[in-house]
Amino acid sequence: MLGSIPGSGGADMSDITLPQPAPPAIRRKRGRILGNPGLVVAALVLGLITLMAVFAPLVAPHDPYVQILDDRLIPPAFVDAEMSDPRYLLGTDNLGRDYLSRLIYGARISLLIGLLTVLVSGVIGTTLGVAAGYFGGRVDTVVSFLITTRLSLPVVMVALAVVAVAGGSLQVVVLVLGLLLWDRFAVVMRSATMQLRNLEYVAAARSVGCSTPRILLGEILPNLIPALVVVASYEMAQAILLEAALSFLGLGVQPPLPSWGLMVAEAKEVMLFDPWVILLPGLAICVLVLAINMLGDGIRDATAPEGRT
Amino acid sequence: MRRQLLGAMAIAALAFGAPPVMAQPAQNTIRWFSDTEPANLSPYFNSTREGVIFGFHVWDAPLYRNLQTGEYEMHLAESVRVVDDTTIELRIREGIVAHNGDTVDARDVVATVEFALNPANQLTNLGRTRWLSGAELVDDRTVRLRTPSPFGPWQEYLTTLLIIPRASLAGGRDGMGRNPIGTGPYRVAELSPGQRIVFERFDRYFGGAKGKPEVERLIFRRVPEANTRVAELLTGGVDWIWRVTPDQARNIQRRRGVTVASGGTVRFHFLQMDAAGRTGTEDNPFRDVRVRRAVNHAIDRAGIVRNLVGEGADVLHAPCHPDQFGCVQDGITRYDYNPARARELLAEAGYPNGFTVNMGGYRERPWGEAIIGNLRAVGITANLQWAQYDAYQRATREGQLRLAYGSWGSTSLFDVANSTSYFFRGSPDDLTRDPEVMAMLERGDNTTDPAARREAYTAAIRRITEQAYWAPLWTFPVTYAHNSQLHFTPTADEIPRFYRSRWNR
Amino acid sequence: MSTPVLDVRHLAVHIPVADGVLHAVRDVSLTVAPGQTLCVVGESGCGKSLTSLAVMGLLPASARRTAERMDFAGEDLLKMTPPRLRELRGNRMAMIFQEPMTSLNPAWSIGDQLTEPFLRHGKGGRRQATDRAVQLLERVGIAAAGRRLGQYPHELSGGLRQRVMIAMALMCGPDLILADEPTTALDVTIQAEILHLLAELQREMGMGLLLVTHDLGIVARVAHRVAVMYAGEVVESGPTVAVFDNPRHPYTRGLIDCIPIPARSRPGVPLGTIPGLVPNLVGGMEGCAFRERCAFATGPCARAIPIVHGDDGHTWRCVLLERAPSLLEKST
Amino acid sequence: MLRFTLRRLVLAAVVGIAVSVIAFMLLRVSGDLAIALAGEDASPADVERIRQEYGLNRPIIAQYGEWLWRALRGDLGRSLFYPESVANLILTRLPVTLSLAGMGLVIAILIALPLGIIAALRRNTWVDRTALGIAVIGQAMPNFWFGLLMIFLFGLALGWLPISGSDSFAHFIMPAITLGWFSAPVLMRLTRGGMVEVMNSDYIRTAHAKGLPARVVVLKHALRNAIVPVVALCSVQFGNMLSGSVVIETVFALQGIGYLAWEAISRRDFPVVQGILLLVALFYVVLTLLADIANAWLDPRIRRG
Repeated sequence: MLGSIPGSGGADMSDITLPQPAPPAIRRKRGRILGNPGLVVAALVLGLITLMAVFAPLVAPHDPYVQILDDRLIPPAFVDAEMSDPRYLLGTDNLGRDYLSRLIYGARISLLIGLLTVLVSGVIGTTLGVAAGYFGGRVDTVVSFLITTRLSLPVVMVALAVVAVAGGSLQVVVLVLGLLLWDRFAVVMRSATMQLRNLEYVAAARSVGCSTPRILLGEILPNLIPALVVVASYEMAQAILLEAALSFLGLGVQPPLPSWGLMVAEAKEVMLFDPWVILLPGLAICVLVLAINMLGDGIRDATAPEGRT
Repeated sequence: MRRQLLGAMAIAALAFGAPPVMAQPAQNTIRWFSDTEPANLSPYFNSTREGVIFGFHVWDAPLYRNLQTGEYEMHLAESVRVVDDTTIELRIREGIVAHNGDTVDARDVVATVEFALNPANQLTNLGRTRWLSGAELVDDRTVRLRTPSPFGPWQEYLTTLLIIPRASLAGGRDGMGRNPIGTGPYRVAELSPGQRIVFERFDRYFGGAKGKPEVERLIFRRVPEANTRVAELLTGGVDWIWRVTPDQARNIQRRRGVTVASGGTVRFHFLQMDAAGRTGTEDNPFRDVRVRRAVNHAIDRAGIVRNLVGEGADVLHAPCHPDQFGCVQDGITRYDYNPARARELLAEAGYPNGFTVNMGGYRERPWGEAIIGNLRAVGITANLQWAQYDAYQRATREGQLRLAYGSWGSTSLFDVANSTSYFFRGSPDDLTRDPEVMAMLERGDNTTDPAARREAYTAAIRRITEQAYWAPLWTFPVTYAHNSQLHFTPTADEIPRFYRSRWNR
Repeated sequence: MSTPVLDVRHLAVHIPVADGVLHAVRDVSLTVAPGQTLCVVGESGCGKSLTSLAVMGLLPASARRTAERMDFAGEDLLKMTPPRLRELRGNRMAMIFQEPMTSLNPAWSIGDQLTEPFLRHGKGGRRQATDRAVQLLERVGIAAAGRRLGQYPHELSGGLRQRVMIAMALMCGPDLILADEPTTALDVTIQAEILHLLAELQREMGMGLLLVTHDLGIVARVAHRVAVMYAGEVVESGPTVAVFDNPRHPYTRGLIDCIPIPARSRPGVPLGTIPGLVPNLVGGMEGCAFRERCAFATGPCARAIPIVHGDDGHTWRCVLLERAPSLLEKST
Repeated sequence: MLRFTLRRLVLAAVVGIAVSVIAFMLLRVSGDLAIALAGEDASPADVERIRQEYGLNRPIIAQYGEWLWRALRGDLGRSLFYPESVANLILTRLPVTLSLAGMGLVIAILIALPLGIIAALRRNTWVDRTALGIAVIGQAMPNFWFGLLMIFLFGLALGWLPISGSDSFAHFIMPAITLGWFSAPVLMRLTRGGMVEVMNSDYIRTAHAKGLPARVVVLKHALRNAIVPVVALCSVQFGNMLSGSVVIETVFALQGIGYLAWEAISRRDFPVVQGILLLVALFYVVLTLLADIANAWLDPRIRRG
């Protein structure tokens, strides 16, 4: 905005100066974050789920593993008041385990899978992407070949093959998903790095004699964080959905570990006549994935509106 | 009656809104769905349960087991004569015609056996002919079957030796797969894999022990998703389904026009413990009989059967199916559900606070989880290692699994030789390898005198249960659900006989 | 005098922005007579482009437009229904924009974009539309016009594209053309050609032309009347000759001093400059906005300034009684 | 253009080889094909005999070599379970998956395009947010869960739609919605972003200045430019739908490539798995090539460049 007008010669200026409000840039950015309701709601929901997951032992009314076969498939109050049991707020699953506790502990697994997968795929994807973007040339062709090969391997089919091989366990699922969901990281990081590399201040840093690692870590990486976070949120959502699909096909995390995906798969058996059993974990996944996606959208809009991925 | 919000809506809608399920299709047809479909229809190139059913409907075997009496009746064969310990002579019935019109006689029996024994044909289902070493033609209507050694259950195996017409055999694996030809009550009219398989009644069928079928057409379709099958039944999209879960059965029962029935099978579930120490001998708890007995006491078999396995299942006490010849039930050691006793035994054996072990499994996962829950209650933490059947089987056979939650259908053979002997005579599947038991079972398998066989098997089974080498769990029922107007009687060998069914007029 | 093609009285445009409301156009009154060229001139940011957009009704969604009167050939633009306004646009009144490089749709051919208004306003069939387009392209000086129809915007230079824009504006033979700095984006050599072309076409077709520009040289050569805008207001307007010979508003006088007029300015003598910047128009504004940069500013300038009417429609908005002396004469 | 396509084909070939090696190793390292062939209740002796007869005990490299040698000559080998060649098997199943993916894409477009345009025109209003919400929900739902619910609702409770199988057009409606809605958000966001950008451009103002009705301005002028990246993405999405149909085909009992792949993987029918993975890789390369061509054709600047 315009600065105030300097006093010019001639008549006295005391009563003629014009109002000059100029808000600092920071306040404007926070406005954009708070102004975006989606982001706020998403952050709240995600925070709530994370808290629930972390403090599961305190929050959960029962031990999620204890099964009382005679208390099978007791409906929650809001479905069928008569048959419901006050001890089980959200009823019990087909092995008589408290459904609310399993949902709470399930949050842990789903979040864990989401985060760990994103960690693995993030590291792989970013290193490849930045390397390709920064060095270009042969490195770039090799990485592009890797990306194309990865993209031509259908995610679900490969996940099925590997998990069918190694048997479903948390580590295997995370490793498989991690190795399958790095492509978007690589693509986004590569193009972002390329843009940054041509900017003057990177060239300046190189001319001053900074070592390549210092440039990568000091100059390039910090500027990639916004795009990285946005991609991370999408891939986390993707990982959670994929784990659910693997569990549905019987290859996800192993029982009795309560993961939401597994709970949907287990609820499939009784779906026709006790639909609430399949609704609850499905909705939980929906809410979590929605929150993560909206968080990603919000961060992208707040930090780099033009950097749409 | 339970009135869930959404469930209620569904049932209400079905009762009034949805199309009437019970209209019996105009033409005399039975539509039946199952979750798997044999890739190759030929009985020698698939080993799925559905393949066995097709086998009974499209082909015939020399003998036929009468389900009510358990006697072996003449079917393709007119008469059977035991020439000596290793030779059986069959006289084939007159006037047998194949679906393509060729006449079928002893020459086809020899051709079938020789085709099966020839490695070049790459059979995948060897169970039907494994017990034979050759076949000789005496004349057009007589054939002599050779066995490598005296074989006790030869009559039982003769009911599975399906005879393929010579012309069809010439087509080899793919020929037989694409254009299956047999002699049975139904011929394959349409075969579009993945879409549907249509069987039509074969009017020139000789009948024999199976009798003449009444229903004109059978339409089979694979629908992998259980709920989809039940949904199709309730909306009139199908006439007969099976493997309905107990929960679904309880709910379907209340629907008008649908009959739910449960039938037995020769399948049973069990926990195998590595008593032989194949997964290592030190710190292997299962080498101690007290630990094995503790496991038997820990599992609430009656509770799991009542709540999960469902109607038609019984608690199992011996390592064989009670209907099988030689599966003695008296004088064996039984273990009641007694977690306190289990903890005592574990403490005695030196595991006061239990131990951790990996448990392999490949089917009926909820029941596996229930077992894990029971074991956890007495301190044994079992981590379930779920896998495809072949990965599970390889792990047990290579001695990697210390605790295995297995299932065995003994290929629907009603003889202990194909269950107890299979698991306790030192084969790669034997996690016990008790020499005493192995000797007794061998004696039982290799005599043709039923009394001697029964005596040997009784001794073996008593020792196995006393040493608690296994934790026998329950028999495996199968629950059918079909249109009430369809007259269908469940069988005890997990093989529905559609050629015995008919629509009530 | 026949009814003016365009008659605007006290037009104002407010645009809400992050820090308040921007009063981009505060009080603009101007008229365009048929067959006449009115030039609106002023520094960038004085609201001249917004004025032309306001007339066409093409203001950004967030902008608010108020005016005492805004008539097009007697018809009130303010109360006009959107369908009626759309019938006028491109038909009776057309607009030529500043940026030729981006004003043509890259995805459609020149021919298609030219014939579109002709067909839309039902001036005739596809045959006549194409003929008209070729005829106008030749008229605006584009060689081998027939072949050009099949070409795409990215295949033409800036100058050629502006000529296409002019042809497009003339497709329906409008009564009024609003040209928003049509030559600013072009290099100098082509600027003169385009303007002479506009002037010729305007005389030839007897249209009204409202030419927005910041180049006084152009105004002198082409305009019949001129309106000088500063900080959202018309500070002086009237016949070109009167305003140039007898500027009554110090800002107009300052602008004229900046032009090297062959006869008057002597080599080596620095041209006049106006110190300071255009004021911030966010929030209210009292009195003469130019007072902080005006060498002759006095107390009354801070209060509302009446419009003074001289002869032959020459008006200005300043308290100075007589003709404002030229700073050049004063300083030497 | 030719050199560009040639380079892509070479890349495709190399990718195909890489994919087949990965798949081959994956499956052989996994369970035991001989046991899978022998099936449940088969004795170890039977399994060994099958291993012999099918030559499964030969070193992996030899088996891969044999497969590759025949594949290069166009013979993808025979399924170990089905009495058919892999090529024939895939060809009979392809139409189901193609129509499923095709209808899925149509539905994705029917959801994404209108929502994207409306969201762009009414930017940052409640309309924009709800449109984004509707699309994003599609991506948040586990597709099998949504499929089962649809069977429950439309198939069972209301009985409007057939529940399983792939005989008629109606059979594809629910599966296509499940598949399509999942890809809608990506398409919608791209359309919205594109439209927002285009609506602010000068040539749209020119279009308005020509007095064109809003419909023409939005659909002819604006969408025509914003659609270019969307078309490219559509072809990639079509590829995803092909490989993503495994779960959908299982739930709706559609006999397509997806279910064939799942079945082949679970019983180690490696020639079929190889065949399918090659097919998907081929599709991916072809579809990305199509995307580039579509891009060029749709955007005159590239076409005439």
